[in-house]
Amino acid sequence: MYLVNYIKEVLSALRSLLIGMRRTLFYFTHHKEIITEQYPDNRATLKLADRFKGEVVMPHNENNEHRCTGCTACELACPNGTIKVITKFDITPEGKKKKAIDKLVYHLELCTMCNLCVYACPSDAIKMAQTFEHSVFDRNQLTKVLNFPDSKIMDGVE
Amino acid sequence: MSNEELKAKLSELIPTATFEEGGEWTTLLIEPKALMEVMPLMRNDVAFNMDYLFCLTAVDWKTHITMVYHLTSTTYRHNLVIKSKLDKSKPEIETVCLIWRSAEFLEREVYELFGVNFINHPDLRLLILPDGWEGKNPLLKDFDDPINMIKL
Amino acid sequence: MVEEIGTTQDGDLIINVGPQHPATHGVLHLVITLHGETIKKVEPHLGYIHRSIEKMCESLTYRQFIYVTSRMDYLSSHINNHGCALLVERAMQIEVPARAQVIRVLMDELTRIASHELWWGAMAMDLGAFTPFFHAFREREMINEIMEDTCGARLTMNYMVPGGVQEDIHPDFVRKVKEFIALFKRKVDEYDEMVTDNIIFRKRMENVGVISAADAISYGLSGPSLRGSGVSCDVRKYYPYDVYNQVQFEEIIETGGDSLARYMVRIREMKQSISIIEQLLDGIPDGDFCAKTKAVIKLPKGEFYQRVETARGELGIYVVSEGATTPYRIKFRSPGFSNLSALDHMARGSKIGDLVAMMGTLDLVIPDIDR
Amino acid sequence: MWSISKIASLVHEWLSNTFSATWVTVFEMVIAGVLVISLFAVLGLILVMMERKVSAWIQIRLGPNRVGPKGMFQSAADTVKLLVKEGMTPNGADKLLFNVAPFLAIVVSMLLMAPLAFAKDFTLWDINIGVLYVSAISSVSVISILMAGWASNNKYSLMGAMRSGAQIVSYELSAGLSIMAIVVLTGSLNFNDIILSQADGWWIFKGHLPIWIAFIVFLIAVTAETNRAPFDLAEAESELTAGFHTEYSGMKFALFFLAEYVNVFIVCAIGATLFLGGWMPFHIGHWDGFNHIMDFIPSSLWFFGKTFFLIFLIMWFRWSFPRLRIDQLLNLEWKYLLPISMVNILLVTAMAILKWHF
Repeated sequence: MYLVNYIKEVLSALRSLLIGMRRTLFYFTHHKEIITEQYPDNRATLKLADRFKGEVVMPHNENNEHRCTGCTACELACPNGTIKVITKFDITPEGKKKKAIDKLVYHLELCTMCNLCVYACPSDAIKMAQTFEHSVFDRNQLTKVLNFPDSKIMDGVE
Repeated sequence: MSNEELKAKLSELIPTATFEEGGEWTTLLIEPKALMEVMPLMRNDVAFNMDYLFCLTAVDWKTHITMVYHLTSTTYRHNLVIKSKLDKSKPEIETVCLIWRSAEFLEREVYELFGVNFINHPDLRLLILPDGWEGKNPLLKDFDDPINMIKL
Repeated sequence: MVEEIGTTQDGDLIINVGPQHPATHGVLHLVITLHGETIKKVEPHLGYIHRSIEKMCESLTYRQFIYVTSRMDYLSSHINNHGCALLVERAMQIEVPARAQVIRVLMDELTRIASHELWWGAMAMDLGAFTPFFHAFREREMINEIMEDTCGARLTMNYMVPGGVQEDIHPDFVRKVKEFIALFKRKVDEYDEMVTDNIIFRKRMENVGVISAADAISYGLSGPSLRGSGVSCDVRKYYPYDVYNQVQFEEIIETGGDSLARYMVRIREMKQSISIIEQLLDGIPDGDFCAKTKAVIKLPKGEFYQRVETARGELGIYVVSEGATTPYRIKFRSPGFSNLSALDHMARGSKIGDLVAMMGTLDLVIPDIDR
Repeated sequence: MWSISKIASLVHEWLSNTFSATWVTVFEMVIAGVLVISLFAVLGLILVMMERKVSAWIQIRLGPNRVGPKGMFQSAADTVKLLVKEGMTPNGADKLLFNVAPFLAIVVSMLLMAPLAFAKDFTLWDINIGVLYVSAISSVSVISILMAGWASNNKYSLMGAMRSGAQIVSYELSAGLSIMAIVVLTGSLNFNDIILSQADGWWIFKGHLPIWIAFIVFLIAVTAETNRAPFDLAEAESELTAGFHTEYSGMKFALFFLAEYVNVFIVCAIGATLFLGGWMPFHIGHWDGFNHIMDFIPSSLWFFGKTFFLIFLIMWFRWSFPRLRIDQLLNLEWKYLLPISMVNILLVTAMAILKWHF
């Protein structure tokens, strides 16, 4: 009886190994199952998810206008001090002083892409861009000014 | 047992028991000296059977340090919070790691982050902080991190 | 304790496993005392990735501190975020819209599958089988893409906010999840063929790292590790949150207490998660995905404790509030920390190869242990 | 038709006509040495490439595909990288043993190449005790591993070396016994005699079940002897980081690596010779017409084809199975393989005496 059990044990062990080998042979012979993405080569066809959080950008329209009012909601929402809003006072045509942004400084090196600034923005002035290749040779290049030079606030955004 | 039943049973067993109101679970306040009377009772009494210590921590209240023990029972599923106020200048309390083994690591963590000394702990050494750490215990309120990037 | 490394007087070897070691998957540092091949003692040394999240959270507002928790147990970041959001909602008595609740549970379960998927591959790799790792990543990649579509991130989502979720689900979400489920159901049998039924694997797992139910409770194990010892402890069953009380699922319990039992719990849990997703997927209610909340959240004075079932076990969030915008003290009861404390008890007397199996089935994630 | 043996005899003829007998011997030895070394290098490159491609396809990956056409020169690029890397000797290491160990490993695998029959009438050293020689020399390789492990002054290395010692010494037994099965059937220890005895069919077809059992035991045992997964306990990267070669770097590491692959080639060549007829083409009994067609395929192709098939089998094992634990490894040998092959050799002997085989 011991011998029978012994042989049974050996055979069932061999069987389990062969089942595993059959599965790996299947993948060895079926190259269609390969899922490798050849990243730098497929840059042209690479499509990132449209909500992918790559970096914070401020969209401008063709007249070089943005929607940022300088309310600093993003700066307050940010957990890492990534965003610094530097405000100035514009003189409106009616002669009134109006708060506007001078610079919206964004430290990409501190950013954790948590989306809280975009979530907090009341005027949809900033959004997440789908870029992800952020490596540069100088760390200073990671500190960005989000509003373009000489840009203005869009009409009708309060 | 519901919170009320727990409370009734507790005040029956421990006449000196005081309770803290407002929390979602029964919160029992005890003296550090009474810890070793209450804790084995909680663990071994058939009615309580608090066999699962799921959270052990401390809170620095500047004037004193409060130890907080969260207990539950895997048979009755009732929860109990036990608190004990320690002296800020010399925080000391008996260990509970002979009752619940999970306390061994949790107490080591509290020891290094708050400086609470656990009497009779079998292996009270630094767990997270690097060997030879000198200076304040990091989770105390007067600990100031010289390079805190996120403090605005 | 580098000075102690060497040989003891009995001729036992003391060796470092980690912080740089192929089996620790991170910066876990174990100092083990070996008598030949037999383990006499395992001593964890932690803190290599300690960021003091608890201290950091004391200076972050109740909206901000959620993102940090993604970095604790990075494999179940949704569930960590969910726990924080639940705590704030309960303290503030915010009513969460039904749609948000369903979305959150869907995300939780997808995260759980993705986490178990990674665990399965990494554990098989620890035991010397490399192939399962890549096969597991194929399925995990699909989940990651689903997450990327909806949350915009693959690992540290920060998708749940107090009151609901940040954005509505992506229009493709339901279709992609259905595709994933169809593929997963086909592939999960291959897992059994390659690993579970393999005789070598069975022999490596059976009666290895046995921990009795009483010891497991005493050591504060939770999640699949505790359920592998035959103790029912699923937070989703006992303290249901969001829509968990409206779905039918089985709490997986195995009574072996050994590595194989813990392994089987996780494998079967993946199938349960699939069933939860299937129940919810077709009936995602319409409506808001986030409740209206105040811009500045101030928790009332008091203490709050919220637990959620992460892929590794019970995550507890203990907040002491003084009525300010930031917590006065916050404590994360992480499942990995308690699970690790039982490792010494389990490992004594077993072979060094078994240590790998035990670490694998406890599913240690080092940032979760260190916080 | 050109065959390797023809080229060899042409070279020999030319040398004998040009130089005196002593110089002919010297030149021939030098040529043989250079050929073995270059075969080594080429084998190393091909096998590493093959392993990477096999593993990649099993693991639903593409594998190396950057250097050269379809990544063919990847292993050559790796070799260049390893050559220019610094070879460090750790503090506290036994410098002599540490530096000698990789060379010993490579010398052992070179020696093993001598009695192999690569093609018809083409053997470096046709000795009448070829099988015995191979079993004797192959056990020397454990010494290089023990040396490396001990001299590294590293506990992981030491444990890896000790494991490897226990493992190779044990598995030598069942490998030897399964080789004995063939020796019993042919009555010769000479590789060429063994191959010639398979002219009417390979032993795996002629020998019924006992030879199949011997073949399977042989495969398992040599996988263990060459420290390949699932028996790679000597390096077991999840337990011992890299086992006995933890401290090695640069070319000294590369030599261990090369020796591993060449050893795999050699044991597969021996397996192919013993069980699959070596360079002998696929012959079926007395079907002379069929056998004649088969003879048109060069004998060296047959040899390398069979050897690479066995190498693929061993690679296939590696990428399919988890690793055993040390006590299970020894259990497998002493409780399963050894008794089975002992009973098996009795069966084979009975078969040989009663002439039951074809």
